[in-house]
Amino acid sequence: MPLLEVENLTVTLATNRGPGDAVRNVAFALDRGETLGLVGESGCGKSITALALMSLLPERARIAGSIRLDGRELTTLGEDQLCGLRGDRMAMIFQEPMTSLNPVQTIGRQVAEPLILHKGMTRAAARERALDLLDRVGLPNPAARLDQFPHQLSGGQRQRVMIAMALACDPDLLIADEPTTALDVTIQGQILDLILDLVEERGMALLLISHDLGVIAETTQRMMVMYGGSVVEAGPTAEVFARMAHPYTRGLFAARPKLGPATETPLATIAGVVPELADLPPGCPFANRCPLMIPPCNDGLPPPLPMGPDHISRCIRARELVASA
Amino acid sequence: MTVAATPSAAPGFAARALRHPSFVAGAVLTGLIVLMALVSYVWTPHPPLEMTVSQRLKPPSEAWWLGTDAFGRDVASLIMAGARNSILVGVVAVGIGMTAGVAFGLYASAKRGWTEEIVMRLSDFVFAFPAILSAVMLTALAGAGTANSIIAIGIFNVPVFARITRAAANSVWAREFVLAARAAGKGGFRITVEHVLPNIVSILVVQATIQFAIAILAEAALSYLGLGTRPPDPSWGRMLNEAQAHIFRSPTLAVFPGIAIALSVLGLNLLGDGLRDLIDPRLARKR
Amino acid sequence: MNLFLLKRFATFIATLIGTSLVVFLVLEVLPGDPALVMLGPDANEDAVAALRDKLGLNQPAVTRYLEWIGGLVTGSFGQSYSYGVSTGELIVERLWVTVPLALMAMLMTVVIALPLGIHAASKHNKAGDVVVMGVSQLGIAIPNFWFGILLILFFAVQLGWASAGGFPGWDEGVLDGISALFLPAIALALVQAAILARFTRSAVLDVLREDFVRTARAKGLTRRAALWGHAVRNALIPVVTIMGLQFSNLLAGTVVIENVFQLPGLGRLVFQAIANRDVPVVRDAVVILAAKVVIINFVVDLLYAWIDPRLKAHDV
Amino acid sequence: MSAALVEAERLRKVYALPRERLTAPAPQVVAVDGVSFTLQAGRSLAVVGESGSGKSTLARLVMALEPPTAGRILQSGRDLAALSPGELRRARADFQMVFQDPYGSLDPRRTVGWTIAEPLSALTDAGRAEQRERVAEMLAQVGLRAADAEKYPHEFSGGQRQRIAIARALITRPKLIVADEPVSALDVSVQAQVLNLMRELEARFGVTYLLISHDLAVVNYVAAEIAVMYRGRIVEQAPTRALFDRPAHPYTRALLEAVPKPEPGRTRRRRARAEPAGEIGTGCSFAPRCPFAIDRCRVEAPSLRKLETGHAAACHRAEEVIAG
Repeated sequence: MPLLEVENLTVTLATNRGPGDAVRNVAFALDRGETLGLVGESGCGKSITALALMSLLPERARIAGSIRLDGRELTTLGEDQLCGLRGDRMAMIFQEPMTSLNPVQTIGRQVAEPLILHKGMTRAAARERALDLLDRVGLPNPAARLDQFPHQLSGGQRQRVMIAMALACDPDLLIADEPTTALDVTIQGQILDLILDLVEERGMALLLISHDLGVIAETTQRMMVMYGGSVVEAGPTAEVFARMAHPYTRGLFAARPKLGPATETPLATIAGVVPELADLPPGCPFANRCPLMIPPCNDGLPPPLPMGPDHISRCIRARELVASA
Repeated sequence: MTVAATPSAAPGFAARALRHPSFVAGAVLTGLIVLMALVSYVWTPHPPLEMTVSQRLKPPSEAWWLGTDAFGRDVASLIMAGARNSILVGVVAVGIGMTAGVAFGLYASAKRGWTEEIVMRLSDFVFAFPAILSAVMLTALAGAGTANSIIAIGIFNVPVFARITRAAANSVWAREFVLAARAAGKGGFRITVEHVLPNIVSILVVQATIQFAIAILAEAALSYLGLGTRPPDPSWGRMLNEAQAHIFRSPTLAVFPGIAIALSVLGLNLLGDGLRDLIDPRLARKR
Repeated sequence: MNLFLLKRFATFIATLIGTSLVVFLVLEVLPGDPALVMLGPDANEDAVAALRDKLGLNQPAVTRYLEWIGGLVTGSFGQSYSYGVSTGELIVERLWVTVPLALMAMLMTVVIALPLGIHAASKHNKAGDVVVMGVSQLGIAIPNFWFGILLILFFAVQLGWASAGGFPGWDEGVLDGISALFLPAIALALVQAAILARFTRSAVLDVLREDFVRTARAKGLTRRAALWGHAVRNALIPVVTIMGLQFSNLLAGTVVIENVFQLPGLGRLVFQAIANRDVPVVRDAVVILAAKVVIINFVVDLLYAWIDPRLKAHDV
Repeated sequence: MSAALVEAERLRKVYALPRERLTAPAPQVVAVDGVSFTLQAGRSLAVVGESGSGKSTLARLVMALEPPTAGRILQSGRDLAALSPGELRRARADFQMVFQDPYGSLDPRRTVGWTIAEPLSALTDAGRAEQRERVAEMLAQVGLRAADAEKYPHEFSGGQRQRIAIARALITRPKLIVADEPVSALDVSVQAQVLNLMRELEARFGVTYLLISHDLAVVNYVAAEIAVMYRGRIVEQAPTRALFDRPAHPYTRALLEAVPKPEPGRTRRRRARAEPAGEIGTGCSFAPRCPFAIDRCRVEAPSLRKLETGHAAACHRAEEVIAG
């Protein structure tokens, strides 16, 4: 039995233009020691998926489908039991280390908090352990940092603190939502390395969310591409990059300028703009921007087509696409 | 190809306004008070200043809707006429405070540095001084009367508007479109008029309704102390003062003017809150 | 002592000096000759001139200002024209009414408003929130002096439980004193509590939307624990500022409320002294009232630095 | 030979921070520290660096939005600081700016037409009709419709707003456009549209860019020449190809290596590094993080020196770095 099993997850949000499905029929499984990447542009539903897994959705959101952690159904679990799981069995790292830390509490206290809460440690013992954790995440001079406040740290250092906090109770599942987007590129590498080392060391499962195909390519074993609330393509990372089987994945890949020798040809673009949640078409969410669109695309959300071992695409023309390339 | 992210401003505003409960309640209440003041110029149940000596301290009846005061004047008529006084004081005092305060605030925000420091320390100073106390001193100095209480309340309003204007203007000055205007070659004055002011007007309107309510309360307090509107001009605050002397004989006298004050203030506050919601600041900085 | 507080302390001293100057100048141009007021309109000119000389009124304004300030600092106050006693004595006696009144009102305000505001925020848009918001909206609209009159009407006139005003003095027993100040304190506290409750609610709501509250929830804290453990202290930073302003408002409000309840407090003293053209009393009392206000603002800054570590960082 | 479009000579910009101690002078931040460069017309220059490297300050200095603490900027041979306010205002028609945040850089209370016409109305005495005509023309150039002039910014998506901002910068037909992170707030698919547009306009109007970015790939696509900034200084400057092929500064190398590349089967070389905590003394500010650092680097700050034609680096061991 996999550690995390998500089936038919649908999240409906109230937007100012009526209800919209931010997440639509998402299904995946994730095991201990595995790294899964979730890639997509802003508004595609990747962060909402993460919050749904943590049961931290905004109050008005409605959720359907099933999320099982170690066989335990989370969507029907009471708030008290969820609180027992959050921070203990599953933990999360957020994008903005600046605003995600409490400005008026010391670093030590914030890192020790989950230990006191879930492990029943005394303040002194938790502080001891927090020191170890800060040392492990490579924070320079950790003993002095315990009594400092977030504003006294740099962005990269704050993100290390966030990681220490998330790892305090040795969770089974770590969700990292754009953990390096707010950081400089040279710091980004260090933080990703740190996360990967820790995942390996502790045998956690990692769900890494990013808008950057490069980050996903270099850090994950499997990946999912999200667009308009649906997973449009999923599979082993190497396999997906080798045979991109969805026009959106291809568009995303082609639109990004490359580091190699500059070309005179313009970048490939995806026409149009991302539709708003409330305006998503009934069929394939990408249909109105897709160069391969044919009338049946609008008939309903395309089913996942198997493209290779463990590789699926929700495009009815996926086979043609792969064959033509 | 254009995606309409939100419905365009003008028609959407009216529709949303009509559905906003506190805006509607506030607008209706305020409207009624203003209407009452306007009607009092042409009609009141009795002439407001007419004293019917035989009818002193009567309880509410068909002839005297809200009863009569110690001089035998009709309370209902006095309350109607008193609305004029409250509105006058509110409008002029807030007008003075807003004009001067907004000018100071915009100037401080555009100049920054020492100018800003001086303007703000001065406003801190006026602010630190208890408002009612300065009003009491000013009216004592220049004598009781409507004009002087307006000036006293108006002066208290200056730092309020100066502060809020400066804070709002500073946040506009920090936006990139101001930098863009500077890059386009515009100077401080044009940027203030063309970019800063339009972007803070809504905040100022909301604050003005709230200050209006505070001005009505302040005028009532001054008149209650005998420092505001002088007799015989009807004033809600002074009616309460006079009522207190006869509280054992005619308790209802102390009730109605207070209700009039409370309803006007309530109406304006609801209106202000409603406006604030409707002009949702989150829309402006939506990302 | 850090730089932030040092700066604040400088502002504090400057405000005090400024206030004393303004008070002095305002009273300088106040019409009416104090000597004439004291001796009555029928006094002969020689007597008036002699009194003016005795009161030091013939000296230049700068000298009189400096003498006045010097006296305040060294504790030698002037003589009241109308009461014939030292203004210091008079003011201290009156402070024993005003300060307990303001403190009681502030205590009530905080005790009522903070829990209500936090409760409303935690029940955002639910019944509890709507009730608190509705009641507080009404509370803000009611003038405090009218509320005082209504309290008298109800408790003194209808029920006969309390007197319609007046103050027995602390010599009659602390309980009697407190009970005489109880209704006035409620009248003062109502509006301020309504304002503070609303402000607290929106401050807490703002903080609840912050990322670090989500972090706390992701750690496994319950909604309640995240509210009390992480949101409230952050929300207190703006709330404390407002509380400082409110205490100033309360002190100022005593001028009106002491008149409603016929309390022999500082506010009423100032009010009567203005009417009597009793210049030494007015200026000393006003400066002391204003000093209290600026002292409170200074205390708020101290609290601020204590709550917000970002201000503590810079030591001198 | 005509003067270069922009010549920056030993630019320095120092900001004073709030005082922390009464007894000590106010602390300072040196945002830009002795930067010199030349920008020739037709050869767009990119300035690359991480947050806090001083690249945005440099953009504002070039735009004369802030005066430099020391040094000077010549535009087409004119010293901007020496111009009178009126002359500077007229000169601004030649250099315009595009900002990072397409939500923040457009006034929400002004129509798109008004916003695009702003430089015209501020700098020229073009009449209403002429302004309207030019606005319509600009809208067409950036791929929007003339009717869009009547709309407000909130009716557009992020990419469209950035097109509007570009139209505003282009309307005075400037020779230079300073673009400060023009695509970093946009999604990848929209980034490509804006970058293509920028390249098209370069060819069509002969405009030259000074592009500020943290993203090497973006820079690679637009600029002919790249300057790498680190802690307020230019540490390397070279034609784009040379910089990517033969990076001569260890920091440039670190940047290039750190960019995650979307290639199948690539996995990270994992090096668990701790956050550098070293203090910078008199030496090279990159020394504490530098794998090439030798004792000399810690005491003597290297100056920018020429390595080959058009290629300069501020590193004592540049030759060894190029060699690999």
